[in-house]
Amino acid sequence: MASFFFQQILNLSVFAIVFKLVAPVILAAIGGLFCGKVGVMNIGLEGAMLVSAFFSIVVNALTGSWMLGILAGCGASILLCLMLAFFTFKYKAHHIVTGFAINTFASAMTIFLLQTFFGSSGSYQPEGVAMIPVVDIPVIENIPVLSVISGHSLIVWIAFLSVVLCSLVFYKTPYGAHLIAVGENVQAARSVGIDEMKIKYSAFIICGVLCGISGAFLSTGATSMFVRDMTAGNGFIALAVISLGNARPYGVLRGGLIFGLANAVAILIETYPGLSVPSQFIQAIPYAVTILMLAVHMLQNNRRMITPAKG
Amino acid sequence: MGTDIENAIEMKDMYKIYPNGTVANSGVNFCVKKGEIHALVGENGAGKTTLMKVLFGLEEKTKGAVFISGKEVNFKSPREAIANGMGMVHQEFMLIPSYTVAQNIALGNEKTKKIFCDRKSEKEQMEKIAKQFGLAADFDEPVYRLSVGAKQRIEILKVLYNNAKIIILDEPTAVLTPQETEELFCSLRLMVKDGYTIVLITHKIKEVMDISDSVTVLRNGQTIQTLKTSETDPEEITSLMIGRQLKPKRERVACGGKNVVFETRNLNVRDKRGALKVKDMSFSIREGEIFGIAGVEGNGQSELIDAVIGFLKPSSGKVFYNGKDITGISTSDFRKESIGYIPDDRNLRGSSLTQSVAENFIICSHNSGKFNKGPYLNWKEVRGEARRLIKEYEIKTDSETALVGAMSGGNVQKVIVAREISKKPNLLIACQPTRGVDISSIEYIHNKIIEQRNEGAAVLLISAELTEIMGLSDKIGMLYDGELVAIQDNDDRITENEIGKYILNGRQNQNGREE
Amino acid sequence: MKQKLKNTNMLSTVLSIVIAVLLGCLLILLVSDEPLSAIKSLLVMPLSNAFYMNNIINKVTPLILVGLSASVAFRTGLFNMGVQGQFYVGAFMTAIAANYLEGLPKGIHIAAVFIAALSGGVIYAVVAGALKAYFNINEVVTTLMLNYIATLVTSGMTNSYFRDPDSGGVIRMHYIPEYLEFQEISSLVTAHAGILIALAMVVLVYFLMKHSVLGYRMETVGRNKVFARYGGLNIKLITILCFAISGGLSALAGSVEVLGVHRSFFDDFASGMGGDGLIIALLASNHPVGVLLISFFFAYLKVGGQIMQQNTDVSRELVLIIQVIMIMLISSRILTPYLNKRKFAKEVKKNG
Amino acid sequence: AQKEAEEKETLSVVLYANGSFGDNAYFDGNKEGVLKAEKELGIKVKLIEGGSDQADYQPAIEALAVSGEYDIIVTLTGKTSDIVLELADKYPEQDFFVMDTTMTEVRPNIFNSMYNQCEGSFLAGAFAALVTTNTELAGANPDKVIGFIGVMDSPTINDFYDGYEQGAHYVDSEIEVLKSYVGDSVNAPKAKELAMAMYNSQNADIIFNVGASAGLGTLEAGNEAGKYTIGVDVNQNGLYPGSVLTSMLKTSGQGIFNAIEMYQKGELKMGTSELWGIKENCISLATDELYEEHVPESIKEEMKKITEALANGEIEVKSELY
Ligand SMILES: Nc1ncnc2c1ncn2[C@@H]1O[C@H](COP(=O)(O)OP(=O)(O)OP(=O)(O)O)[C@@H](O)[C@H]1O
Ligand SMILES: Nc1ncnc2c1ncn2[C@@H]1O[C@H](COP(=O)(O)OP(=O)(O)OP(=O)(O)O)[C@@H](O)[C@H]1O
Ligand SMILES: [Mg+2]
Ligand SMILES: [Mg+2]
Repeated sequence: MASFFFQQILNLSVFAIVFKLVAPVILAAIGGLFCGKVGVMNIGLEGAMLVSAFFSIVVNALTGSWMLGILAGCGASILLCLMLAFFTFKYKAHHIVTGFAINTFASAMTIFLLQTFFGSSGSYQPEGVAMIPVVDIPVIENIPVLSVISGHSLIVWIAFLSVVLCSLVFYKTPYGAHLIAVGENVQAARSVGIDEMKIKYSAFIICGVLCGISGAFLSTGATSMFVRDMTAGNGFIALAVISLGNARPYGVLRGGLIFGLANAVAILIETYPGLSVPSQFIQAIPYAVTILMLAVHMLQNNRRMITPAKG
Repeated sequence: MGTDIENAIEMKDMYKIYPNGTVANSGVNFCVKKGEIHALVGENGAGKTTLMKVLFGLEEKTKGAVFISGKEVNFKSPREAIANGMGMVHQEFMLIPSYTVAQNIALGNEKTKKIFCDRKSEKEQMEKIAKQFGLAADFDEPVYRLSVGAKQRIEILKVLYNNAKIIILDEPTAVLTPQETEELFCSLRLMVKDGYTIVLITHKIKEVMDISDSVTVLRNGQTIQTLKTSETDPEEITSLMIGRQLKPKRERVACGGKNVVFETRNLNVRDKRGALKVKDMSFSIREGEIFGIAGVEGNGQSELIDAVIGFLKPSSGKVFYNGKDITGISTSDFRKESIGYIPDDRNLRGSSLTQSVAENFIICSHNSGKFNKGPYLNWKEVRGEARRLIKEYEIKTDSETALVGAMSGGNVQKVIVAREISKKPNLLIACQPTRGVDISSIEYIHNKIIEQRNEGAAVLLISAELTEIMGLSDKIGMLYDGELVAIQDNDDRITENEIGKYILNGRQNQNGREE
Repeated sequence: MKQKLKNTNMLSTVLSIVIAVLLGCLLILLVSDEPLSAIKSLLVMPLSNAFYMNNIINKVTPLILVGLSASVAFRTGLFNMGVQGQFYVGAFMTAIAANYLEGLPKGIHIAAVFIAALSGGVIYAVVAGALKAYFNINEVVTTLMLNYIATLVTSGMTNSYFRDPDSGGVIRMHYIPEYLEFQEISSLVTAHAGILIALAMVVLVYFLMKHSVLGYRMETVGRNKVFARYGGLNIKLITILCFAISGGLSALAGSVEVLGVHRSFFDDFASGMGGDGLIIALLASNHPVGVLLISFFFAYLKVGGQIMQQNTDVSRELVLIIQVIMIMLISSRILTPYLNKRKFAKEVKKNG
Repeated sequence: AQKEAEEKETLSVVLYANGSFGDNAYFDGNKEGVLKAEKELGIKVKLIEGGSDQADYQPAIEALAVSGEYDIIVTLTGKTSDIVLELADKYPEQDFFVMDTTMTEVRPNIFNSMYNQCEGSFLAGAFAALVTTNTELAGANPDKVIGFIGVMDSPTINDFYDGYEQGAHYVDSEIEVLKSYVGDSVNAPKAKELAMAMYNSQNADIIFNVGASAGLGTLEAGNEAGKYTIGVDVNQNGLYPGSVLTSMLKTSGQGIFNAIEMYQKGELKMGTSELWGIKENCISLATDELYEEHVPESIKEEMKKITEALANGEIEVKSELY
């Protein structure tokens, strides 16, 4: 068995799987991180991804352009996020409730539209979807080990880039300074003339963009189809990944990779010939690993005792 | 509108009604001349902070007119106020704990290079300002590590960095030692000389007399009078503020008790981050004795208390109560003893703002058998008792079911005092019991503490307010950097200045006079 | 004053429901060719005969229990998103105990079934509670993850180890012995007896929240943890107890569904239950009686939606849309300020 | 009375799907069948999507029975069989069709049929085995590895797998059969990743898709990897011509249609349970033009033989379900 896994890892297929599974999660998690920084645990990531998955493939099929598809997806996702922000900030609704409602809404709406316009309530596979391109890096794709980094979807790169950009924005720009300030002490931010609402809404717009890209990847990058509820919990996993990452950009990357790796290993275990463990148990591994890692992480944190108490 | 250009601020017939119906300002007139230090005084809830918040654009006025340098303005947000050269240091610190000093000062007004923050040139400017006004600061230190005095300086630096010319300071000295206050006043004087205008809110009449040019007194949301400081005296201001005479201070009677009620031996405590905050502390309190610990905040007071009440585990040493070793006791067990504890943070630790007065009263007693039968909690009894306490302690509230969050700070403090004293404790721990509380409430609380002492309770009093320490204590311990550097009886030989030297410099500089 | 505010809140909740239903009707008018019949199916038919009414009662039973479960946690300031997982664990344990402890005296067997279900749900919830209490791990995340695990593992166990060989292609256990099944309440009210358990729980939770020492403690922890700790409350214990009670109620819901409706454990047999529970609790402001009413309304809509789908051309998804509108209106209390303003104006007028 | 007689003349049928249409496979196949019956037999048809909440099925089906508006209530899969059994006793006047499951007992007012999916999967398995060992097909490698991706680890799906494995080993006992489950019926991206892993790192060159809506991801993976897949339930060959080489057809639409037609003529034997397989023409591989175009002659011939052998009982497929 050990040799089987070793072979798989040498084969590097693990990495290919990890990257592809993790890219949409990381994108959504970075989006959720922006909301988290202004004090909202965005349960609605799932819904935002779902509407984007739907609208991006519809527009993609209509126009034949993956870029327009992504834009449309982002548009829909932004609208949904703004709706959540509006009810949360303007009317002080509890964000967990509204987030839940947003998810229900997204699911019901996509099914409704699917039914109304494409006569099917389960899936939509249009002709001529322009898939989001894969980036082949000329020389590297032929070098044995280095070839891992070639041949991934553009979105995989955007996901990694989003982590770097997020870190830059948070820690190097005035906007980031304001964003974190609003989350940590609104009164203080307000007292120096920071427009709290502008910051909060903008965080949700950024979240919308990232979830938009993430959703578009599911329907026009990873696959070229829309299936009802195809986000299948990725948004919730993104929330866990934010926690795993200690609510920091590079932490999110690390958390995402941990989850992705657990998933990839689960997939490999499952395809291991002759194994007779119920498949459901194996599928539960990534979730158990997530909880375990959270516990380990918190233990470490407690030991380091660095977290300043939040007022 | 015809107003005097010479007036930096002019507010006419201001009204402010909060959404919940509280009338905070009802017809305030307020006028500050350019280049003066103008004191704004009044009891708790008189509407001082509200008036300033309206001025600064943090709250919207209900009615009235505001002029800055003769020009009518109507600030919708602090941003506009800041753009018009206003700056405000708030009653509570407005800092981001995880940010560095520099990040805090620059917040909202960052310099940029391309799209990124230009921290270097920001710092250059900060250093310049700091030097000019004698406000020392370590710009790379995260703010959560700073002492209260340093935080206060950061707040002022922040205002100056934002190019304010008119500066509002809301009770900046409440948490400072006399020496720190004097340093602050030096800086303020330098600023006035440079043409700045300053509004200073304070409860301390002495400071009004020391530094201000004019003083405006508010009472019940209305302007009572504006006076030239040079033409008035403390008595006049006090009587304008409260509109009646103070109750006489309760006499301290000698108590015969000799039993030691509370004692610490060689206590060492580390804070959550592992830093040693209380060092080898030993002291004891007898029945009928008030032991005052004087010290600048952040010198180990909170860790000492936290270790006693079970929020922190002492790393070594012992704590005794009535001869019983209670070292490392859990908070639940601690609260079962006959010990009253008035915490310094009344809004977070001392009360639950979104629960009713009655619910706040029973936090320690709900399971004592007085209000419950097994798992059943008898709310009728609870409410009856609450009504009794409200009457006895003169707490101003609609009813016992009103939320504590809807009460003024002084009254919240009274709720806590009532709860902790009504259990007739053997030991009363009082931390900053009168912070931010107005004169009449201060008197009330001081009287209650003395009453407890007179009845034989031991009292541990922790306060940054030297007058309070000196006014109440039988014995004074001087705390510096986690150490009790001196313990002295509170008699005529001791002066405020001397205590100040101990708690600012520790044992050094104390030629000869060791404990 | 407080009483008055409470009344406006109630009024705004009722108004929100009315508005949501009206908007739903508007939507029906837009999309349907037979709008009147659809609206009638949705709103009137559920009360038109005993069959549908009993249907409503059967549906409302688990909703009440999961709603109570979520509200107990919310009241303590905790988000138990794990209602779904605890529900499945409870249902699974019920079926296991029902099938594999046969032979015990009937009375003891019945007790054993409930004990198994409750302890399963309680232990499962306490995992999240303990992680929260001791490591301060966000309970929203852990309970969400635990839901996946519960769904998958109960499904895998049933399929691989406990499956009824006669189940055809379905993942389910043996049907439970007949004497364990809930009986119909009476010949007229043919709903199963689970509703009585649910109502008893409403009373019990009401007592817990409003008249008990633990309830006071839980609320205090929920309002201000620092204050609670200062007051000597054991926050870790209360957090864990709260999860235990909440998990127990969810598990009971699962148990009742198995004993009253499905008579066996099917894998992933009620995937929307957790979400419904959370939303019901929040819409009811965590008040047990509110939970009862909102659950009833949800069940009513579900049955109405089903009838509408059967009789007309409007799909059930419409009910979801009505629910979303309702959630948004109620949780944001959009109407409250208007109502307050009107009340204020009236009072001003009255007082001159 | 006349009016009543008139109404009785048009047969009215309701199809209650305990899930949702749009899977391009199983539920859609049944839907097509009843819609075809509506058109060609002039009957009245109502379609109902029951959704995923199992607590809804019983009351919903009972409500249909209570309404008395339908001559036949058609339900699908084993999740409804016990419910129908009970309702059949309670409403003896109501006729039920329970499709695609085996019932151990029936009632006089129930007609039950099961598609022999195991037999069909045997065909798929044999086909896959022939493909992976084939030398003419560009995408086939010499490794004897084939794949199977199911919705989830459940008896029905494993019945597919059993047949598939038997078929593959009938052709060549050395063939290795990889097996994975998506875990739910909607996660198409995951199904695709599973398939990709089988193709790229385990050298499978053909995969049998039994993945409901998510299975569409498997088919796409085959196309993208330049490898092969076998569709399921309905003819999926056209989705990716040349990559989806064939589909295992449960002619469920036809089955329903036939049953309704026979019922209308009064020829259907109620109170029976039937297993429909290759012999009954209800199970087959999709051998359309695309099949003709893309599948090598040698394989086609071999498949013909195997099909025949199955039809006349020379080969027996063992299923645990029936
Ligand atoms: N508040 C902050 N201000 C400025 N820079 C920061 C801040 N927090 C983090 N950084 C920097 O951002 C980068 C990425 O941070 P990140 O927290 O992901 O690092 P990490 O080592 O993975 O965290 P940890 O292991 O503590 O969870 C690091 O270089 C870190 O020093
Ligand atoms: N946000 C608010 N909402 C409702 N009422 C408020 C609010 N802020 C203050 N108040 C009330 O307005 C009145 C005036 O408060 P304000 O803070 O202006 O008093 P103050 O003079 O600054 O008192 P202190 O000396 O205690 O700071 C008080 O009764 C207070 O309870
Ligand atoms: Mg004030
Ligand atoms: Mg091969």
